[in-house]
Amino acid sequence: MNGISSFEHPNSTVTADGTYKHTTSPIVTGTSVLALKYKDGVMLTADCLASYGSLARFRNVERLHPVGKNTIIGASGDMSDFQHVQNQLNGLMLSEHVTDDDQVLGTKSIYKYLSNIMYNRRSKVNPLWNKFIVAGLEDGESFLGFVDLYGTTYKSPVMATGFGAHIALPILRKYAEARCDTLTEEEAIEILDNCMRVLYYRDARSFNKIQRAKVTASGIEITAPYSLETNWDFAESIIGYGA
Amino acid sequence: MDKSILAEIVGDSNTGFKFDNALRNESLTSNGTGAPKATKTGTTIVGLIFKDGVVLGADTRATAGSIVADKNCAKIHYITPNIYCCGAGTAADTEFTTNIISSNLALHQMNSGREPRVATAMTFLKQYLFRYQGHVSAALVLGGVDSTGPHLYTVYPHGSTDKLPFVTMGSGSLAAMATFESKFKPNMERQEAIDLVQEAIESGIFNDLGSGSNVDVCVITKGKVDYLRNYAKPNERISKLKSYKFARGTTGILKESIHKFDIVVESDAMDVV
Amino acid sequence: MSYNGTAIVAMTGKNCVAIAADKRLGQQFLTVDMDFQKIFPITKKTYVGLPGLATDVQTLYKSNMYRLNEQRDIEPKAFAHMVSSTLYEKRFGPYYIEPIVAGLDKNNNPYICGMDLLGCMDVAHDFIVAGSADENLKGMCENLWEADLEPEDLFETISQALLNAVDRDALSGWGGVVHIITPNEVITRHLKARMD
Amino acid sequence: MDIQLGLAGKDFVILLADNQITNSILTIKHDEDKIYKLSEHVVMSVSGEPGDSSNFSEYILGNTVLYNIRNQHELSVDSCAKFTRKELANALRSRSPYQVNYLIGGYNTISQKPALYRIDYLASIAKVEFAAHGYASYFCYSIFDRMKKPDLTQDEALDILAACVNELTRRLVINHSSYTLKLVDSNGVRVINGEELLKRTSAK
Amino acid sequence: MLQHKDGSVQNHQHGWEPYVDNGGTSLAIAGEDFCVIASDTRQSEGYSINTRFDPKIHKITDKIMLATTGYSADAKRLTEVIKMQTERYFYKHEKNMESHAAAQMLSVILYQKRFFPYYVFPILAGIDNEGKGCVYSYDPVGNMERVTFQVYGSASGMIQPFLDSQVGFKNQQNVDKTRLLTKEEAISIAVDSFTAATERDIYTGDYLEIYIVDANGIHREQKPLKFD
Amino acid sequence: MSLDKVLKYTSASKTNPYAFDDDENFLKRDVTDNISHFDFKFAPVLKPAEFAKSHIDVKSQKDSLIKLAHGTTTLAFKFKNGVIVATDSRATSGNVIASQTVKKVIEINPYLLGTMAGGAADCSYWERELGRRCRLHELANKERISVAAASKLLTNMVYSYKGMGLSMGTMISGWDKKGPGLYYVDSEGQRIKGNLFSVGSGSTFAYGVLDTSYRYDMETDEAIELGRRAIYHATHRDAMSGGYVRLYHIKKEGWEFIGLEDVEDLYYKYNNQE
Repeated sequence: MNGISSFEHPNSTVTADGTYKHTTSPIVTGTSVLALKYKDGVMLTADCLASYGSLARFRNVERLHPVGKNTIIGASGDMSDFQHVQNQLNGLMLSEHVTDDDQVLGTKSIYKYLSNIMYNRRSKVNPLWNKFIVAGLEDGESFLGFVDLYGTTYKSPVMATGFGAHIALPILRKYAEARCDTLTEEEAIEILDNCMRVLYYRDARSFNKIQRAKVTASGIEITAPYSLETNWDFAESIIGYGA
Repeated sequence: MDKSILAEIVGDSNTGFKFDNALRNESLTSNGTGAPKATKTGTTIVGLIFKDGVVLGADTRATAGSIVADKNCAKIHYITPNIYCCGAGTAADTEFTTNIISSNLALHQMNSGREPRVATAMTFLKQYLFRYQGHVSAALVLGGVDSTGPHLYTVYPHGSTDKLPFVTMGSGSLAAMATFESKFKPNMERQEAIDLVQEAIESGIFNDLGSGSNVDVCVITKGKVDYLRNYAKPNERISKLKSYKFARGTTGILKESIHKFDIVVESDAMDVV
Repeated sequence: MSYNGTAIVAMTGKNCVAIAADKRLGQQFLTVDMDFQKIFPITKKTYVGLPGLATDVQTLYKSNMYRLNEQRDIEPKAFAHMVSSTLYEKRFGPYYIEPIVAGLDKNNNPYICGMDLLGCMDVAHDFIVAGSADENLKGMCENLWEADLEPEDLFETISQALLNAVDRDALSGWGGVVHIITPNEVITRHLKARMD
Repeated sequence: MDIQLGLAGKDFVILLADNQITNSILTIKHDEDKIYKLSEHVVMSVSGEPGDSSNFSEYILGNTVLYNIRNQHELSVDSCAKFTRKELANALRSRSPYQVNYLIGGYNTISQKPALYRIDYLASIAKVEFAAHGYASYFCYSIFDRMKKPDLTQDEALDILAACVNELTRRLVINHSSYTLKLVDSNGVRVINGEELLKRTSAK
Repeated sequence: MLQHKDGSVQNHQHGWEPYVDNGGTSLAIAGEDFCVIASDTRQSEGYSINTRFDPKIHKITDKIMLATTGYSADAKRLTEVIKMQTERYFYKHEKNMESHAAAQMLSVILYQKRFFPYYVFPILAGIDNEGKGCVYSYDPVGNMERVTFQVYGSASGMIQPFLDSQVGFKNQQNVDKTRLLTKEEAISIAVDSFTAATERDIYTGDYLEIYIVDANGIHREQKPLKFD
Repeated sequence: MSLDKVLKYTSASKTNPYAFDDDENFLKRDVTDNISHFDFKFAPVLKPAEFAKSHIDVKSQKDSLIKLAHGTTTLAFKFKNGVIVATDSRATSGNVIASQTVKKVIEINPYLLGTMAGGAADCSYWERELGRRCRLHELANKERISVAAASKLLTNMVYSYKGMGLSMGTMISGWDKKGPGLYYVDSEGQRIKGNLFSVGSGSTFAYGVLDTSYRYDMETDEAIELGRRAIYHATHRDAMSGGYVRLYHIKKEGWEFIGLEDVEDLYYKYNNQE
C-alpha cells in the first residue's frame, strides 16, 4: 500500500478517477512529420511552425533534430516536451562522448532509448505528448522507427505523424512503400514535396516553410527552410457554398 | 420557402418519425441495456467534375462497430435519372434520406414539368437535414448534370453544403482527398476521371479501416448515366483451404416436424420493384 | 440485444433457405424460459426472425402481422421493405430489434435480408446473422458456408454454426430451432444443445 | 423484496405472493393480498413500484370485469395475459411507464388446460410451467427445476412451494411472516391457507 | 484548451487514458507433437493502420513462442521481461526454461501488475518437456489455463467458436472427439480462420505469420491477407 | 551547460538505459528467484485503487477496457463422512464465455482444497501463494497446517489489499487434527466457519437445491449426488455458470477427486429419467 503516497507530485491536479492531469493536452504544437526510405538512405520532412492553439505562434522552429552522426529525430506534438527529449538525448550523446570508448550509439539504440523514455513516461501516467520518427543509417542499412506518447512503436519503410498520417501516408504508401529500394533522391524529394503541398492545402495547422533532411552514407544533411509552389487558381471559379 | 413545398419535403405531421419508444429506450439505457449498434457506412465517397460531366465513387463496406456488417453494399443512391448521391454516416439515414428526396423530386418534376436541377436536389436535401439538426446523420456527395451543366455538392448532416470541383466525404475522405489534391486537374477526359476516382477510393479502402472491399463508380454525362457497380474489385477473398461441410447426421435432433405445401401455381403474385 | 440474449442466423442453399434461432429468454444472466419463440412464419415460404429485446419482438411481430390483409402471399422482398420502413419510422425511438427475413420468392429463388435496428437493409447472397452472439455467428458462417448446399447439408451447416456460436455466448443458447424452407415443404427441427 | 411464485400443474395453477407492504425501512402492512382475481378462473399476482402496481392492476381488473359483464363471458387466462401485456407494452411507450411484474395464472375452461404466464416490466411475455419474479427467482428456479415433474399433483405442488418458502426464509435478507396462495382449477379460484404451507415447511 | 495552464478549463474530466488497443488477432493450436501459432501483422489505432507489418509473435526459447494482442507497447515490454527472465534462467541453470515453468512465470509476471495491468492477452505456446504441443492462455492479470487451442484479439469472437467446432469437435455426433489434428489440418484451419476473420474484422489483416514449433525447431511461414 | 549538469546526465543515462523507469526494479528483479516478494505495481496516480477499479471489470458490470475472467458456481459442505467440494468450470468475460474448462478447485496440498469464485487470477494467485506458505509451515513445524490456520493466512494476505479491487470468494476446506474443516474467505477480509457454503453468481440456485435436501447424516453417495445436482441446476439457470461439474470428497486420508462430468450429458440424463 505504500505505493499510494510515494507518487505525489507538486504541480498536478487530480481527476475524479484518480489519474493525474499532467499534460492532458498539448500546448504549443508542431504538426506532421513525414519520412521514407529510399535508395541511398532515409529522408524526412517537416514544416517550421509551432502553433499555439489556432495561432501560428512560432514560425521558425526546427522539428528535425540530429542526434549523433547518422540519426535524425522528427517530432510532432508538444514542443516543450520535444525540447525536454532533445535535452535528454543531448545528455545521452554527451555521456557517450565523454566515455570515449570508440563506441558510437547507433540509430537503433537511440530509437530503443527514446521508446523506453516514452513508454516509461506513459507508465507514470505522465506522457510526453509527442509522436516521434527516428530515422538513420546503421551499418549500411536504413532505419525508420516510430514512437508515440503511449510508447507504441513500429517500423515501416514510410511513415507520417499527425495529420500526415491521414493525408500523406496514403500517398507515401502508394508511391514509395513498394519501391523504396530503387527510389532515387530526386524522386524521394518530389514525393515528399508533393505530400507537404497537399498537407499545406488541407492541414490548417501547417505552414509553407519546410525543411527536409536526409541521412545517407555521407552523413546527415538538413536543408535550410524553403517554400513550395502552390496553386489556388480553382478558388476563382467557386462562388458561395452552392446555396 | 413556401409552406406547401416544405410539407412536401418532410411530409405532414402524421407521417413523420415516431418518437414513442424514445422515453422507454432512455430508461433502458439508464438500466444498463444499451441499444444495438446501428450500421454505419464508415466509408470513402468522392466526386469530381470532368470535361463532360460528373464522376461519383464509393467503397462498399458497411460496419457495425469494428465488424463489417455488409461487404458489398451500394452507397451511390439514385435520386433522379440525371442525379445520383453518395451517402456516408448512419446507413439507414443515407438510404432513407436519399429515398425521400428522390420521391419528392419525382413529384416536383411532375408538378413543374421540368427535369430536376441538381441545385434543387441539394436544396431539398439541406432543408430536410437542417430540420433534424444533424440527428439524421447523413453526409452526402451529390452529383448530376442538368440543363445548366454538371454540378457537384457536398451536404453535411447539419444541412450545410459546399460546391467544389472535387469533393470527398466519410472516414476515408482525407485519404481520398490526398489523391485528388495531388492529381486533379480541370477538364479531364472521361477515362482519366474514372481512373482518378478509382485511385481515390482505393486510397480510402487501403488506408482507412472504415472503408473497404470494392469500388463503385457512377459516371453522369448529359443524358446518360453509367452506374459501374463493382468497377474494381481489389479485395477478392482468398479461397478456403478446406471445405467445412459436415456429414449428414452430425447434429443431434430432438424433434422434427415437416410442413408440406399443396403446390399451387401462383398467378398474381406481387410484383415488387 | 444483451438484455434477453439471442442468436438468429439465416443461410441460403440450393433452391432453399434456412433460418435458425436459439430458444433462450433471459433477464440478463438469469435464464427465465427455454422455449421462447423468435422466428415467425409470415407466409408459407417466408419467415422472419426477430432478434432483440423480447418485448419488442412481441410488439413488432403483432403490429406487422395485422397489416397483411392483402388476400395473397407477400413476397419476401416486399415484406423486408415493409419491415424496414416500419423500423425507420421509429428512427428516434427505435425498437431494439434487428430483423432477419428469409424466404423463397415466387420463382423459388432464395432471399435473405438482415436489418439494423433503424431498418437499414442488408440483402445477402450467403448468410445473415444477428443477436448477442452475432460476432460468433459471423465467424462460423464465414468459414462454414458454401454455395449450393442441398437442404440436408444446409441443415448441418446452419445448425453447427448456431450451436458453436451460442456456446461461446453466455446470453444465448438453451436449445435451437431450425426451419429449412424448400419449394415443397418446410422442415422444422429442434436441436440437441447444451443447456448451460 | 417482493416474492411472487407461480406453478402450473396437471389441471391447476397456484400463485403465491407475500403479504408485506414496505416503505423504506418500514413495514406498513402485514396482510395485503397481492393476488387479484380477474375472473372465476384467472388470478394475477403483482409486484413492482408501489403506486404503479395497484393502479395498473386495478385498470386491468376493471377492464376484464367489464368484458365479462358486457359479453356475459369470461375472458380466458390466455386472453387476460395477452391483454395485460399489450396494455403494459403501450404504457411503456408513454410518458408514464409502469414498473410492474406480473404472473397471470388460470384455468382455460374451453381447452380444459391450466396456463401460467410471466410478464416482466418490459412487457415480455412467456408461457411457462413455473415462474418467479424478483430476488425470489434466484433462489426458487433451481428448486422448481429440481422438483418439477410432468402432471404435478396439488400436493406435490404445495411441497415445491413449501421448499421455496423454506429456502427464502433461510436465505433471503428479508423475512416474510405470511403468504397468500391462490389455486385455480376447473372449479374456480380457491384460497389456500398460508399457515398450511408454513406447516409443511416446518414438518420437513 | 488554451486556458488550461492556469487550470480554469476542465475539459478533460477523465484524465488521460494510459491504454490504447492496437487490434489484431493471435491464435495457437496444439497437436500431438507440434504447435501451430499464427497471428496477423497489422498494427492499428482507431481507423488508421499504423503499419502493415508489426509481428505479434515472439520467440522466447527454442521451444516456446509468445503470441500477443491488445496494447502493443505493453505487449512488447512484457515480451522483453519474459525474454530477460528466461535468459537469466538459462545462464543460471545452463538449460532452457521448460514450457510449464515459463507459463507459471508469465502468470506471476502478469499478476504483479494486477493493479495497473498490462493490457495484453498473451498466449504462450510451443512444445512441453515431453515433446507434446502445448498452449497456455491468460487473461491480462495472469489467470492461466493449459488448453489445446486458443485465440485472442479483435477477431477472437469469430474464430474461437470455429476452433471449438473444428479442433474441439464440439456439438458433433458420430466423430472421434479425442482425435488430434495433423499438422497440415491445423495449418489449414489456422489460415482459413484468418482469411475469414479478415473478411469481417476491420482490425485484422495485411499479413499472416504462421510459426510451426516441433521437434525440428521453429519453422516460419508468411502469407498475405487482405489490405483493406 | 554546466559541469554538474553534464555529470548528472552521465550518471542517469550511463548506468541504465531505462533512465526514467519505475519499472526498472521490476526488470532487474528475477521473478524466478523471488516469488514471495510481493511488490505490486500500482498505477502512479494519487488514487491507484480508484484507477484499478475503474479500468478493470471483474463482474461483467461495467464497460471497462480490461475485462477479467470470472463468474462461477462453487459449493462445499460438511457431512458425516467428510466434506464435499463441487464447482462448475465456466469463465465469463463480459458476455463472452472465455473458457468452459476452468479448474476451479485448487489443490493446495493433499489435505487442503481451495475453490475459485470472483476474479480467476486473484484466486489462483493467492491460493498458490497460500500453498507455498502452508508448505513452509509444514517444514517449520513438522506438522500439517490446520484448516483454520490456512484460511486465516489467506484472509490476512487479501485483507491487506482491501479496497484495491481484488475479487475473491473462496472456500478453504480440508481435514486436520480436529476432523473436517470448512471456511469461507473473501476479498473483503471476511472469514467464516460453517457447514455449508456456496459462492459465485450461481450460488443462490445451488443454495436452493442444497438447502432443500441437505442433511448432515447423508451417505457419501447421496452427498456426492447432492453436490452434483446443486451445481448442475445452477449451471442450467445462471448464464455465467456452466461447463463441467468437478467433484471432490475430503476424507481423513485426504481429498479424493470424484470426477468431471459434462453438464450437457447430465441434462439429458436427468431429463430422460423423468
